[in-house]
Formats: sequence, structure tokens, C-alpha cells
Amino acid sequence: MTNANGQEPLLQVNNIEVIYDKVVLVLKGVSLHVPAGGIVTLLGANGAGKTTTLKAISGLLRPERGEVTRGSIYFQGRRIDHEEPPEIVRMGIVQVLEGRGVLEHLTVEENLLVGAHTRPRGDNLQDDIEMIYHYFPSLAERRRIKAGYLSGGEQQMLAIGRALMAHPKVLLLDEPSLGLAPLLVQEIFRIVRRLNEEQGVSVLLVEQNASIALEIADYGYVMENGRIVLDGDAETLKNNEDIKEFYLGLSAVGQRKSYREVKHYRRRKRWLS
Amino acid sequence: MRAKVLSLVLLFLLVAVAACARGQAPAPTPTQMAAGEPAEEASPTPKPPVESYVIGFSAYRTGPFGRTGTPFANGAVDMEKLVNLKGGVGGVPIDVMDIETGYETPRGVEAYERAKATGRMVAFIPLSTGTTYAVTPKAFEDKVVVLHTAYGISAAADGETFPYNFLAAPTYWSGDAAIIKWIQEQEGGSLKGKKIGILYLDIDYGRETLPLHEVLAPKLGYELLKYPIPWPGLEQSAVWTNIAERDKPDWLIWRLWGDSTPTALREAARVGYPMDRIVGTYWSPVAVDVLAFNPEKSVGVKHIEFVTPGTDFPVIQEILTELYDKGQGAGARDQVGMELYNRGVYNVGILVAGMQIALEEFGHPLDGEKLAWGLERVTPETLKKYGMGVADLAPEVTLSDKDHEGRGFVQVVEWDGTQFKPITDWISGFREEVDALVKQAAQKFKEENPELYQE
Amino acid sequence: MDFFLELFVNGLLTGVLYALIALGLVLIYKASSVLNLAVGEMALLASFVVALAANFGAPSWLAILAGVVVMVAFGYFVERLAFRPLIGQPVISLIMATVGIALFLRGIYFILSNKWPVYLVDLGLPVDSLNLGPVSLLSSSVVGGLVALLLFGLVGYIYARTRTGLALRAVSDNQTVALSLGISIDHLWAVVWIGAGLVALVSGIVWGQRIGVQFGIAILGLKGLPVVFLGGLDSMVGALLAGIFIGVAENVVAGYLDPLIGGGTKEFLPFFIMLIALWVRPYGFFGREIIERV
Amino acid sequence: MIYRETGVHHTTYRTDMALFRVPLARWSVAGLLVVAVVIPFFATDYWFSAILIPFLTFTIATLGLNLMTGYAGQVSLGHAAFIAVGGYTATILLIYDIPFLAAVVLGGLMAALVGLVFGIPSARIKGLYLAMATLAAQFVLPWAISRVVPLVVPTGLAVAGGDTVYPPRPNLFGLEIDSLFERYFVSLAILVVMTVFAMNLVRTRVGRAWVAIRDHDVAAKILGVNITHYKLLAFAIGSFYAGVSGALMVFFYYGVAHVGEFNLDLSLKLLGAIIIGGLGSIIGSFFGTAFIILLPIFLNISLTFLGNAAGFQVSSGIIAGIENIVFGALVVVLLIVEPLGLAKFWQNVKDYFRLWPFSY
Repeated sequence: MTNANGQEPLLQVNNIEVIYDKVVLVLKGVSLHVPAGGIVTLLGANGAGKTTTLKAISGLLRPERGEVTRGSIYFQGRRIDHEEPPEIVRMGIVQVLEGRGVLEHLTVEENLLVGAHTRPRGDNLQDDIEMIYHYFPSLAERRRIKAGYLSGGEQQMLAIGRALMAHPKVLLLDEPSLGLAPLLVQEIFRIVRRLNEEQGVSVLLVEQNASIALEIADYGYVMENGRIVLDGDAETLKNNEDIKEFYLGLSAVGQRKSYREVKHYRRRKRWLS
Repeated sequence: MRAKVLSLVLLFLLVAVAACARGQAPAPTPTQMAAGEPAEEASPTPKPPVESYVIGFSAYRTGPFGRTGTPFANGAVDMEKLVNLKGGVGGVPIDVMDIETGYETPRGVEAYERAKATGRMVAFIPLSTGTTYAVTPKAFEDKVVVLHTAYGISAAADGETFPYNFLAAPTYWSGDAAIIKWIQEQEGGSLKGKKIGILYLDIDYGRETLPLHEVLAPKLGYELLKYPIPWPGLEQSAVWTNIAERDKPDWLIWRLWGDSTPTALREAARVGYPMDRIVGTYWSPVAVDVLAFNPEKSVGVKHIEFVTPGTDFPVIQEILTELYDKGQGAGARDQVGMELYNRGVYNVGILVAGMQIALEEFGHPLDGEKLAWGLERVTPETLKKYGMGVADLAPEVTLSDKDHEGRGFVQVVEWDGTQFKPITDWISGFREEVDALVKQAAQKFKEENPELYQE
Repeated sequence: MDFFLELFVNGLLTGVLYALIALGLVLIYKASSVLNLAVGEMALLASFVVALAANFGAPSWLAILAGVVVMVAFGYFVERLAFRPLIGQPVISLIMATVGIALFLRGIYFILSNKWPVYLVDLGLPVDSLNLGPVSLLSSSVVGGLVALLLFGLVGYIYARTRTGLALRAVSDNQTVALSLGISIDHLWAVVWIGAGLVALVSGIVWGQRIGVQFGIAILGLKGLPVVFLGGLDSMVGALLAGIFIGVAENVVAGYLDPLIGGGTKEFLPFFIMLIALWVRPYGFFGREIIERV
Repeated sequence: MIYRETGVHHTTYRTDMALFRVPLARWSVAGLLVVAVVIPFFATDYWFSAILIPFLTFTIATLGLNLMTGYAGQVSLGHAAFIAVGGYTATILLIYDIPFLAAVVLGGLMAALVGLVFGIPSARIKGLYLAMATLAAQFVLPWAISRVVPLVVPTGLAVAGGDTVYPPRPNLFGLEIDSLFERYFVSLAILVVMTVFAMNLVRTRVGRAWVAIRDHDVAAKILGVNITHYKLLAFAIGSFYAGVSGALMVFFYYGVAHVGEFNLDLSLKLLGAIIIGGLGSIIGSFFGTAFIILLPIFLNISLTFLGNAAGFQVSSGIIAGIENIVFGALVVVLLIVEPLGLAKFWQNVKDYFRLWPFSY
């Protein structure tokens, strides 16, 4: 499968189905592509299956008794949907978990070192650490502090920085904006964009905050109820009436709608089912 | 996969239940075992009138006391084989059903019932105080001999109160009385002003002889020092520091058991308590304990015995040549002759003696009642005649319908670096005090269990 | 004073050995939140193997090597066959599984020891008592205590300074995060089980010298429990200090109180201390407090 | 086909809240009871004393532990000690001529009281740490019993501070409970009463509060559940069951109160029984007891049987070793295959038949 440029996408998810506990069907045929060097965003409401999609890619489903039962996932042409997480990380896919998964009892620097766990012994990690402090200067000041004592924004930065230590080709970001002040969100997204441009890391970004996600993304998918219901260039999506209405909180005429009405309307109108 | 494993498990369970339902008592094998052996020709009747006489045996080679239970169990099983090789009891093989119980009373009760279910059980060896307590009332009803040599219910020395319980060995009280007697001799006949410490496991067994000492101490003028050790007694340094630094007793009597004993030996060595001033009861320190500490450092440590340890007896030699040389021994060869092993031999031997005596009188088939009658006629002479050689191990046992203990003779044995060797003749002491305790305890049992005596 | 000193020093040595048992518990707990109830049986198996090898005439180094081989194999297979399939199951099931493993090991020990009774781990260490001024000690206990301390240092170093140690700390902090960073939980579990096997080997040898190769070693596993709970299930420093504390406390208190109240102090003093400690500090003195949110 | 829920509609609250909501469930329980009543007419002494009576008495203890641990989430490693308290109390009361049933109930109450005391730490500690606190009970109580009993009991087998006591033969309204047959039925009746009580209890406010505490105590607290109160109640009720089973064990199974029986091993076994059987499941307690108490005996018998059939004269020690190995491995395998216990397995079987022949 190739994308519009005729180039093979870095990561491609083909029609996967995920079942938890052998009973609960969560993803019902999800396909998406992440091109090399691109930022792709996956939008959707709570429970739409965004996080599950990421975990299906990174292999983190198994400890939660989930399983990819149909479809396939390819990374650089290699099938990875039955690989173990360590192998997937080694290949270059790193997920940053939702809710700032920092290792609270380790220091900032130790957190970063753990991030490089999959890299061969003897790699010079010091340069990488400096590079990360360069992107996230506030971490540098706190390198000896236990990560649990960092502020929310710093923790999110640490999580991203730590993921970079593995030299990923694709970064799977799960709601980096969660629970952060708007200004911080702005800053983090700016850094993500910079990382993408300067380091060439592709990003698959899961967000509920569609407006900011579409700001930095090249391409977007919209999920609902375990399915992809809409996709397109970020620009196209931004101008899509439904997106405006449901995700950007704007009415057809560009005015803010009352939240109650939105919910009401949403419940009636779905793309599918 | 899941379904497969589960169905396998279920299948196995079904087989197990089926086996239980069919067999309960898994087919005993002494007849198969004896087949092809000279036993057939030796027996006077070509076809035995009874399939076999079952001796239920709650063995424990596993569990917390497996180390001490193993030689005993092997002794009993080897003796069973030897007896059957020699034609059994009047041509009927005996079947020592050694059922592993891991020293757990529920399993002991189960073993009793399993042996009883054969319908041929004449005697039961509980080898655990808890099991002895639990099966004694049953034995009254089932009329099965319960043989508990130097453990279990000491009051059972009173044969009138306990018609089916046999010690055929001294009680704990007799043992400690003999120890005191012996120490008195060592001290030149007087214990006045001497300090005697009792190092005991703080459970029923350990505490049992304290009343005897409470009686004897004022009478003989020795000072009684008590050193209780909580079960399992794997850490004793505080007690030993007390012994060495403060009290400095002249003699120590040990009432430990199992894993606590090597620890005690080690601590004794640490504080420098003289080994030759330690006299243990029957169960500690036995040979396996000494080996678990250090054979050379333990030279001089003593305990009392109701069977003589060693291999220099015809019966033990026969076991070695007939079984071990042919690779049919139940256990490790170097444990043959240990006191615990010889006790196992003695247990089966004395029951066989009882059976043979009863056989002379009643003929086949025997039952528990007749066996009890036979056991009550065990004397040094009859044991010599019917005991298949165990008379050499314990020559001084005289049982009667009143006395199921056998006069309470013990000998003191001492570790010489490689084995325990007797250093005294068969001794006993303070019978009056001991008998009073037996009477008292038997009376209490009678009061507690009136229903066993209605008839 | 001499009396006190002797109680104190002996308690100290015993305490270090308790801590050694506790170390095996902490290792497993940190990596998998599992209370390994087979810790005593593992030590039993290890000491039996070493003693058996020595009994067959193997020189000390070879006997210990045999122990290492067996314990490494044990750790590997236990992880592979029992714990890997149980990943993601409730902790209580995992603890029950360790009970199953304990029974399994007992079975093996019983069969082998029935065939080859061995009594002592004899590595040729002196068994003499050692007199340091007024205090008499067992030289084997002193050696055992030193070895135990060394092992604590080694494990501590591994945790603090090595890459695997860092990964282990990450796993004990947050398993999901660790997994997302490409740390192989399976691999680490195998590492800790093998590590616990080796710790069991050391405690088996040390205790096997002290009390003989016997089932009591398995029972000693229980002695590790109050220690780890006092120190905190996930703290090695806690295990060491709590072990020493309990060893000293029970010895000193038993030394003074037993003659007065007739024994039994040792039996429940550790638990009594633990109860009070738990009341004051529900997660042990060095344990990591769990912050709960709804 | 065999177990059908479809077609059963509950039109009143009464039927909806019934203990057995499906007629077939009612029938199968009735059938089980009939079996339980009929078995003794065919059972041998062996079955009575080695299988049936221990099963009945131990199951009561397991039920109690399951209420405490499985439902309320309060892990206890001291259950055997509570059993001992109940057993000794009942025995002593019987010696003082208290009627049998009263002695059993009072034994249970005494155990409940003691359990309550040892449950106090649960106000602050939980999970594994609480289990350790209850472990203290396992060490303190036998020690106390062996010192208190000789003071209270007028007779006592061992002269020296003996803690081994033979209970007088109990009688129920003037009828002596003597034969195995009678013992079986009295135990069965008590077990049935206790089971019905437990089944009802877990459906009430108390049961729901317990489950809430077990699943998330902070959340339960926020919902207004007085968690200390309910935790203590769990300890009291669980220990009450232990006490009653202790009384029955002493009277009908061992026939003697011997403190050595109620050791840590028993506590661990009971805990194993509820984990294997299924935490938070009444029927699981039955399965678990069967697995833990009876399976080793079955294993031992069948291994001996197989050994003999194959013509080996195997020493009992080897058999016991194999028994341990097989049993330990079975525990692990079972946990891997069905971590939620035998009760869950039973559920699966039922579900299978409920939907049969349509598996989805």
C-alpha cells in the first residue's frame, strides 16, 4: 500500500480488530498510515479507541489481556502486530503513555537513562541527555530531583524526552495535553513540532483537543466507537463542518455553541451505527 | 489449551476418586512380595488362612519432622520385609501399611481409617502424639492395638485404663526419672545443691515431665531450672547465653525434638557448655541430629534409649544381608542401626511377638483383641522366643494386663564420635513417683471419657 | 554488661541472616509485587544440593557451583513455566502460585533426601566458637554474617549502578511505563528469579551450616516475613535494618524476659514488634507509601 | 438444556430476589441435598471419618474465610488460630455441662470476639500487610491457649499444664451424638444453615458493603460506607464461622482438642482453598476445600495404587514426595488455566450449557 506520493508509509495499520479479555470488541477495523517525517493526529472522544490503537501498535495490549485478532500492522514493511514491546521499541516505535507516566521514584536523569534501555550497551548517552535538556531546559535544572516531584508540565516533558532517548522513528503521543494549562500545552506542542522538524521523528498524536492537534499535524483521522470515521489533511479537516461542530466547538456559522446542545446533537448524529 | 488441561485435571481426579472408591486400601503387596521367595516353603500351611495382618502406620518421611521420621519408618518397613521373608506370623504375612502423613493429625486419622478399611488391621503405629490422642478413643471401639513407644499418652502405661494402648517402652516420666537417678549416681549419690536445667520445647511434649521434677527436686535437693524454647526452636542463642553466663547448671536435660536439636548442639558448642553434661530424652539428640551439627564436636553428648542402637545384632545383620545387600532396603544403608531405625524394627518386632504369642493360644485368625492379649504376655523370655530377634534390642520389657509400659527400663547412650554407644546397663528409678503420676493421669482420662468405659 | 553484649552481638549476627532471607523476598516483590512464599523452600533446595554434592566428595567450589547451576536453572524455569503465563493475573493468584512451587520443591527435597540423607553443608569452615573478649560467637555465623553483608552490598550496587538495576527499579516503579520503554518484563522477572535463587543459595548455605540441612530451613522462610514487613516490602535497606533490629530485639528481650515469664517471647516478639510498627507506619519503615486516588 | 435461564421471567421482586432464581438451580440444590442425605447410608467408616466429616467441618471454616477474604478483602493468615479458639471454648463449655448447640454457638462467638480484636489493625492496614498482622494471631493465640486452658479445665490428659483435652460426648436434646452417622448429619445440618446464612448475607447491605470495600476501599468510604465497621464485622463473622467449625472438628472429627492441629499450615491451606476454589464465591469454598483437604489424600491413594499396580514396592516417602510435587504443580497449573478459581471453571461449564448449543 502506498500513499499519495507513491512512497511506502513508515507505519501502516490495516483494518485491525482488537478484543479485550476475549470478550470485549474495542476496535472494529481501524486503518491508518503514518508517513516518514509526518505528524499524524488521531482524534476522537473518550472511549473511541484511540489509546487502544496506540497500544495495539506498541504491543502494550497483552498485559491488559487485549489482543489484535484481525488485520495487520506494518512498520517499515515488517509486520509487528505480534511482536513483543521491547522489540517494537528497538525497531523505533515508542509510546508516551497517557497521564505523564514518569517513574516517580527515579530522578529525572535516571528516567532519561531508562529511556535508552533498548539501545546497545556502550552507546554514549550523555550527548543525548544534553540534547534533551536543550529542548527541555527546565528539566536540566532538576536533573537530580525525583520525577514524582516535578510539575505536571515537566513530567510530560520528561516523558517525551525519555521516549526520545530510544532514538525512535515514530513517537506515539497519547494526549500530551491532558490536564495541562493551555500555555504549557502550546509549549509542548511547539517542541513536538520542532522535534519533528529537527530530529526527523514521525509522530502519531492522539488528542481530544482537536484544534491544537490539527495546528501541528499534517494529516488527521477521526475515530468514533472503535472505527475511523473520517480522515483527511489537517487543513481539510479543520474546515470540515462536522469537525468544526463536534471537535472544535464551533457551530456552522463559526459561533460557539452551547455545550449542552452539542452533546445533544452529537448523540443524535453519528457517522456510523 | 485451557480446556485440554482442565479435562486432563478432571480425568485425573476421576481416576483418583475411582481408585479411592475401589480400593480405599490399595491392594497390599506383602503376598506379592513374598511370592517366589523362600517364604512359601517356610510356611507350614501352603495357603494362609488370612490374606495378611495389617499394621497401620502413620509414617512421616516428609514434613517438619521428616528427618527424624525417615529412619524410623525405614526400620519398620525393613522389619516387615524380614518378617515376611521368614514366613510371616504363622504363615500369614504382615502388612505394615506405611501411609505418609507428614506429621499431620488429619492425615494420621485418615491413615488409621484407611488401614481399618482393610478389615484386617490388628495394630496401629501413630508415631505422633496428636495422632495418638485422636485415634485412642477410636481404638477402644475398634479393638485395635495402638502402639506408641515412648511418646503419645504416658498415662497409657496403666493397662487397665487403656486396654488397647501399648507403650512397650518407658514413658517420658520413667525416662526423666531414670536420668535423674543416673545423674545422682554420677554425682556420688547426692544431688543436694546441684543445678539441673531442663531445656524443653514449649509444647505439651516438652512440658510433660515438669511435674515429675517438681516432685523430685525438693525431695532430692536439686535446683530445677527451666528453659522453654518456642517451637520450632531454630534460634536459641538467648537461652544459651542465660545458661552459660548466668545460671551455669551442672546438668542439662533436653526435651527437644527435630530441627531444634542441631541448633541446641551448636549453641552448646558456642557457649562452651560441656557436651558430656547433656542428657537428652529419647528423641533428642539422636544420631541424625548430631550428624546435622558436627560428629566430632558432639562427643560425649548423651540420651536415653529403650532400644540399643547399633548393627551388632542378628536381626539387624539379617536385614543388611537379606535386604540391603540385595538392594531391597527401604532407605539409606548408613541409617541402618541408628537408634531411630532400630526403634522402627522394634515396633514391628514387638507386635509380631504379640501376634505369635496370641497365635499359640488362639490360632488364626488374629484380631486386635487377641494381639493385646498376646502383648500382655511379653516378657524377656517370650520376647526372645517369639520376637524374631528384637529381644536383643530391648531385653528388659515385661508387659502385663496392668502394665503396658514394661517396667520403664532405659539405658544411657553416649556419642563416641561415630555412633551412640550404651554406657550403662538397663536402669530405672523413682518408680513410686512415676507410678503416682501415671495413676493420676489415667484417672483423669477415665473421668473425661466415661463413655469409653460403659458396658 | 557482658551478658547484654553477648545477647546483642549474637542477635546482630542472627539478624543479618534473617535479613538475608528477607532479601530474597524483597527482590521478587520489587519486581513483581509478589510475596514469594517459597523463599524458605528455595533455600532448602539450595542447601540440599550443595550438601549433597559435598557429600559425594565434590570439593567446596564444585559443590557451590552445583548449587549455582541448580538455582539458576530453577529461577529460569520457574519464571518461564509458572510466572510468565501468570502475567496480568491478580497478585493473590501469584502468591498462591508460589505456595504451589513451595510444595513442589518440598516434594523434590523429600524424595532426594529419602534416597540420600545429608545432614550438613560442610564447606570446611571452622565450627569453633570464637571468643572476642567476653563474647562467644560461632565462627561460622560470623562468616555467614559477613557473606550476607557482602551480598547486600552486591545487590545494592547492582540496583544503584547497573543498567539492569535501573531497569529493575523502573519496573518496580511502574510496570506499564517500563514496558512502554522497551524493558522486557519477562527478561527482568527471569533475572530476579535467578537472583532470588542465588540469594537463596547463599542463605541456604549459611543457614545449612548453622542449623543443618533440614526442613527447618523452609520454616525459616516465615522468619523473613516480619522482617520484610517491618522494613517495608520493597526496601533492601529496610530489610537489612529490620532484620538486624528483630534479631537483636528478640535475643535481648528473650534473654532478660524469658526467665521471668517462662519462655515464648521469641515466638511472637517479632510479630508483636511488627504489629506496632505496622500501626505506626502501615507501609513499613522504609517501604514506599502508596498514594491512593479514586 | 441443562441449565436454562431463558424463559424464566421474574414478575415480582420476591422471585427476582430469591436465592435461586432459576427453578433448575433450586432443583439441583435440592438434588445435592438429597445426595448428601443419601450418601451416609452407603458410606463406610473410612468415608465418614476420612472424607465426609472432615470435608463438612473444614468447609465451614473455608466459608468463613471466604466471607472475610473473598468478599470483604481482609486477608487472614490466622484463621486456624480462630478455629482453635472456637474448638477449645466449645470443648470447655461442654465439660461445664453447657448444652451442645449452645457450646458450638458460644465457641463461635468467642472466636468472633477474638477475631474482632485481631481485626482492629485492619482499620489502618490492608492487603499483604494486614495478612501479616493476622499472622500474629497465629503465633499469639496457641501460646495463650496452652497457658489458659490448663487453668480452666478441671481435668486434662497431660498432668503438666496439658492443653490437650478430650471433650465429653455431645448430646443434642438428650440424644447422644455418637455414631459417625449422627456426627455426619449434625455437621451437615450446621453446614447447611451456615451456607444459607452466608448466601443471604452476601446479598444484603453487608455483602455489598464488603464487596465495595474489597474492590476499592477509598471509593467505598466516599460512598458513605463505614469501612472500619464493616471490616470488623467481616473479621467477626469470618471468625465466628471458624469457631463453629473448630467446635465441630474437635467434637466430631478429631475427637480431641489438641492445639498442635491448628497451626499455620492449616491457615495457609484454608487460604489456598479459597484462592483455588474462587475468591468471593460460596460454591468455590466447597470446591476449594475438596481440592486442598481431599485431593492430597486421593493423590496419595491413587499413587500408591498405581505404584502397586505397576508392580513397584514404593516407599511411602517417595509417594509423599510425588504427591507434593503433583499437588504443587496442579496448584500452579490451575492458577494459570483458571486464575479465578474452580468456581469460575464451574461458571464456565454452566455458561457453556446455558447457551448450548449456541456458543456465542
